[in-house]
Amino acid sequence: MREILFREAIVEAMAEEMARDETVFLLGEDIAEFGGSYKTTVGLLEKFGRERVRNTPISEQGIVGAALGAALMGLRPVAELMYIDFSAVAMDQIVNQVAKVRYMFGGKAKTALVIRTQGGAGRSSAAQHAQSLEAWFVHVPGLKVVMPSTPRDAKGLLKSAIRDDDPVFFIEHKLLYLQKGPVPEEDYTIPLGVAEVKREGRDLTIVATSSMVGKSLQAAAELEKEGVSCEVVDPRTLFPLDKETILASVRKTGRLLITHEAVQRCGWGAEMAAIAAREAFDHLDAPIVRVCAKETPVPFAPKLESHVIPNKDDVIAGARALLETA
Amino acid sequence: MREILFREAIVEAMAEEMARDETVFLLGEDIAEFGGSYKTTVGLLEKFGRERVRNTPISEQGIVGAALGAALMGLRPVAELMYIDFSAVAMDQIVNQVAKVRYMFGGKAKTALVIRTQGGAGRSSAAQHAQSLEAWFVHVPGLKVVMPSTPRDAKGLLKSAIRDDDPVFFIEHKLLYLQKGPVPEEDYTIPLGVAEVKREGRDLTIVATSSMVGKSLQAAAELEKEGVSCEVVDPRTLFPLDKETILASVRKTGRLLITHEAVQRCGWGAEMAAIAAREAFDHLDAPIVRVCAKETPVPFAPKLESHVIPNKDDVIAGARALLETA
Amino acid sequence: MTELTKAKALWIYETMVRIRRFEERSIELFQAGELPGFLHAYIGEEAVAAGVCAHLTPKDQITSTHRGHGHMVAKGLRYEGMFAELYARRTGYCKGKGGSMHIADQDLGVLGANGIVGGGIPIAAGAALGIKLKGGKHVVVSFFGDGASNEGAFHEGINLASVWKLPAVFVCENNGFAESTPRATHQAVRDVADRAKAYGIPGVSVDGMDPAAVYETAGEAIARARKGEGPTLIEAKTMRFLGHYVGDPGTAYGHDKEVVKWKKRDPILAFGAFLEKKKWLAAKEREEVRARVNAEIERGVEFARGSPEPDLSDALTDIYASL
Amino acid sequence: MTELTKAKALWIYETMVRIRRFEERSIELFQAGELPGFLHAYIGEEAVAAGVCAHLTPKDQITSTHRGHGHMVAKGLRYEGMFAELYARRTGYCKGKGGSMHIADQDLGVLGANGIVGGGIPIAAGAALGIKLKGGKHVVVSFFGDGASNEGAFHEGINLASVWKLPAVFVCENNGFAESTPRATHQAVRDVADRAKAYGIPGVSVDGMDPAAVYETAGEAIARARKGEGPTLIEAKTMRFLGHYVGDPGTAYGHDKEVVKWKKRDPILAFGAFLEKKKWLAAKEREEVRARVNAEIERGVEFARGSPEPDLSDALTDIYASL
Ligand SMILES: Cc1ncc(C[n+]2csc(CCOP(=O)(O)OP(=O)(O)O)c2C)c(N)n1
Ligand SMILES: Cc1ncc(C[n+]2csc(CCOP(=O)(O)OP(=O)(O)O)c2C)c(N)n1
Ligand SMILES: [Mg+2]
Ligand SMILES: [Mg+2]
Repeated sequence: MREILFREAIVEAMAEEMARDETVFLLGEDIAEFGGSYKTTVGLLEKFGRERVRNTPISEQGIVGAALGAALMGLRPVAELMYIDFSAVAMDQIVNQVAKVRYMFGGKAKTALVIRTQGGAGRSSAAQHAQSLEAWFVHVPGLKVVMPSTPRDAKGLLKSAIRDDDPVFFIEHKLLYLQKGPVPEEDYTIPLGVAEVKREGRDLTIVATSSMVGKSLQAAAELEKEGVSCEVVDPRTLFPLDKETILASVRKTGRLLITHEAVQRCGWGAEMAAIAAREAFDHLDAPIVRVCAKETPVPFAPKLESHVIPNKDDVIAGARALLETA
Repeated sequence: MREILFREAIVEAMAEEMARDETVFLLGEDIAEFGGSYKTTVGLLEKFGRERVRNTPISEQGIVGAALGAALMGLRPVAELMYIDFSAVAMDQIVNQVAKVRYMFGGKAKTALVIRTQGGAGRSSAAQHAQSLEAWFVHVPGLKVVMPSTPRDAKGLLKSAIRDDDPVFFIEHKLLYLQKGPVPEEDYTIPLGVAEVKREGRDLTIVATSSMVGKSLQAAAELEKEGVSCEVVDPRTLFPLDKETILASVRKTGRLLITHEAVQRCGWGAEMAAIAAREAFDHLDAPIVRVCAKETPVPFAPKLESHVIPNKDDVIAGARALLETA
Repeated sequence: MTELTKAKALWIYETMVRIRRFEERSIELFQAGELPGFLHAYIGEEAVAAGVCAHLTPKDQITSTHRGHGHMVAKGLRYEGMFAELYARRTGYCKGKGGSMHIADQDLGVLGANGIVGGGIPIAAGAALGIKLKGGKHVVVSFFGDGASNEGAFHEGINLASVWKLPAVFVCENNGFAESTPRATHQAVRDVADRAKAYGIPGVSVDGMDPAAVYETAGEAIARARKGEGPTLIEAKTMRFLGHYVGDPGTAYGHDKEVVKWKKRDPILAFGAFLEKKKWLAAKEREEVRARVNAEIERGVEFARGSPEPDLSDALTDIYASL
Repeated sequence: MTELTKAKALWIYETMVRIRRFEERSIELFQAGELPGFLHAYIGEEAVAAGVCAHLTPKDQITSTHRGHGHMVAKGLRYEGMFAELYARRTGYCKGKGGSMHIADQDLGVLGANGIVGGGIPIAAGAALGIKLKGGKHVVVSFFGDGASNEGAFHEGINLASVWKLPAVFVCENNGFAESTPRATHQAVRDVADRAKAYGIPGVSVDGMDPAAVYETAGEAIARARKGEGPTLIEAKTMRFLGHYVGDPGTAYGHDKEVVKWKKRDPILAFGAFLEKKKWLAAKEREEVRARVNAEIERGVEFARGSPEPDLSDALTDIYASL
């Protein structure tokens, strides 16, 4: 299968959906000529024109509100928030408006929209450009939350998100954009709410999101050499969550390590741990381990940044600790 | 001991701290003549004047930003956000500015400020005036998060929060304002980061926050009649969290029920459950139970609202289920 | 110029009465303990909703506020569904899940009241964008208060509408207060309409107690929007005759004094007199309007009272379109 | 009127050179791979920072932006600490935890660069409030871009400063672009200064390539603020000579064409010529300035290079004052 970059997969997904459905359009900062800060809209202005690829003022509340208004009129906007950190500026529109109008209006509201954004650390972008805030959005009924880890997943999930009738908060990781991977040439989608076992294993289950999937696979490969067999499960969508796939793995291995780039406290891993501790209680042979960012704003210094963000070795260390406990 | 209303305790805390320290001042919407939407600043304009009790325009970003700027100049602002739901409007200032400046600036920043707000359901205020969003703020390194459940705690904790050199997000529950309770007349504070066992018991531990503390105590009283002895622990501050007190209780009882008014998924209870499942793994005799709001925006209809918000009976049911599992 | 025909004038008059009576009855019901939650009454400001909405078709859209009943009535929502919503009944516009602050009906072009001050403004811009992208000729009117004009959402929403020349009209109902905060202490600008200058769009102040003036001003702005010439900011100077919410006496912050002079300009009385002078509506006919509206009101209340409460299972529907 | 004395003029000139050289050197170091993260160069806009900060004492405060190095240099921050910060060293102004977008030093009145566009504006209002409440005579200057003036934070922050008559000056560095987005497509207003009308405060446009003009305009605004007469919005029309960030050629969105004519008005060259004509600074003395600055630059770079990296344990300090 041909291999393309993650960011190219994102572009393709939008291009295909825009070609397929003329109600799909894009809005965001610097997505037109510039092709987006991380080149995720390159070429779309040329293909679809200025009406459907709309540069906005720097107005995140405006962007999300406009997406919602247009959705209510029957369009399918895909809004880009340049960094997930800036979602804080638009939080009212995302949480109090987008997520709730369907319910508040008694079901009579069209809210088919996607908010695409980009998060995560690893580029020395410091505390306001490197957060992982997915837990906030999972905590909000009315939103769906997607975090793809491969080009193939990114494309298939984004296409599903655009076709979905609910608001989808779609989080891409800045370090993944330049990762290459196989992506089918033919039209395909990946349904929201379906996890994928990225690697099968027997001894422990690693549930990893976004950038931590790749690091976990590397960790699993190293652990394999020591005779440890890890199963790596990528939920892909944090809500709706495919609990069955994840819990089946946990029941099989009896040990669970959860890893994400967000800080540990009140991160999504807490929810995952709480679910597993409850629903696989009798199958757990050891306490659940979480491998997450240290509890600090993200520092600028690369040395400190890579210290606070979990890496392959942290996953390996976590796995070893998990295997050592009775 | 004399008894006063929760909201009076709040007023007293601010009045005393303002008298004690002239750098303390208040800002927020309708806090002056009006005395605040929930009457938590009544009489303070008269006592301290318009410079120190400042009505603001409806500008939540402005309010929090102004509090931060003033704090940087060495003042101790207490900003009020009328509803926690409106913190979404100010989220950037709270999370990207207030919480992070100390760290981003390498420690050289004065950020002694309090953001007081009011949350929770129970008054048919519908989806945008009834949320419980504490988990968002606990997820943000740099913030401290307080949720008092009694007039005495409210006063003592608010005084500590105002004296604290870090930004404190202080969440009051709208239904608690009219609850009466004993409050010492003499000057006292309650330190942040210290949980309180509100009721001792042997069979199970209920960790409850804010409005759920009272409901849990009622549940415990009823369960007592059935011969079930519940220990009710109120963390009071969600960050810093007094894990020791909570875990000591869990290790003693072997069973843990966590209850809060926020929706379950990615709520603070997830973190609590993950901590307990890890740090008291060998002491847990049954899977942890969470009794939380159903996963929906808060409905307007009183019948539906009281259905989705956990009540005493839900706590009792949860406790029974917890006791029935092996 | 938009001429006020007799038919329109009568529609406006009756609409104002319909709003007033809806509010008066709601307040009674609320005070009798029949309605949960809280209410923000529109009484005194009727000329704005009626004067603006007189130009709108069901396909034109509005966004509204916490003080939204007037807009809803003027936009054609029915008493039955509105009362049912206030009663938290299943037959309400939002099945009892939204309540006073969230009434909405997309079929009639109401994109929702809103509990977040200023929250509807960017949504209105977006709806106008949606209309533009679909090639429609409809417009979006966004109502909001003087207090709301200090929110960032106001700034971002109107700026967006202005750079994209969207078919939107922004109507600031300047009643001089944001809850208890008098306008002079929450903004230093002379007229809210001056804020239009920040977006390079027309800004007009109009007497919000005079429905004919509102009708004319709104007509021009809406015509501009329909022609693709972009948004307008209208400031209607008006006054709520009651406190911020039902139960607020307005005494703590000088509203009680301020309102006295405004009440002398009650839009329903004044416009009634105007219509009488024009010989478009005699005193007797005014009584007929009132009687007709009252009957309708009672039908609405009865409908609501007789409607079922939601089922518990309704609490968990309408969160997602599909899962 | 604020007269530009020789001493001030020379200070402004040298400050502009100091900014320019800092940026040029940083870019070299960045392109050589010595600096992590990313950089937004201030080159071309020096007249604004220098002309404004010429009026400020260390106790006066500023808030700055992602494009903040110029403001820092003008406000008196030292090369050592600035380079050390860009190098992510422990001796940097933020101990290497902040980087280019978060340089701050409260001792010198810098409340921080800011990675959030518009984020500093409400903070500036708050700092001005703090000064006012403490009875000080200092002022706060908030720098931000044309793009930032579309953020809600701009609206809320300035409105607050205006109703409270705070000692603040808001300086919009209008360089005609927000990243790749030309001003005409992100705002329809003619001059950003017109936005002052929304707050009932003075708004002034000034030639941001002319430090003398900036100095004069800023002087009046700052004097007003010090006298307790409230805030002013200044718009300085200027241009960044380079792309949005170091590495952006600016070709995709017409910046490359636009910049050509602006470069002819290079503020350092033009002001140098002006000073020469005034006989305040001969060509030879300009070279001396340059040499002095270069030497200082190299000391700064050497200091940074020789400074230790942070310890891993530093990652977890400075989050809280106490726990
Ligand atoms: C974001 C937000 N902040 C504050 C409030 C609380 N609040 C509700 S109505 C109101 C006053 C609104 O004033 P204005 O916009 O002038 O409308 P009016 O009530 O006068 O019609 C306030 C502060 C809110 N609902 N939303
Ligand atoms: C809230 C927020 N939105 C978007 C960005 C991304 N961003 C950084 S700089 C910039 C352009 C800023 O334009 P302007 O304010 O004119 O300043 P300039 O770069 O021209 O100096 C943008 C969009 C950001 N940092 N913060
Ligand atoms: Mg008002
Ligand atoms: Mg710019």
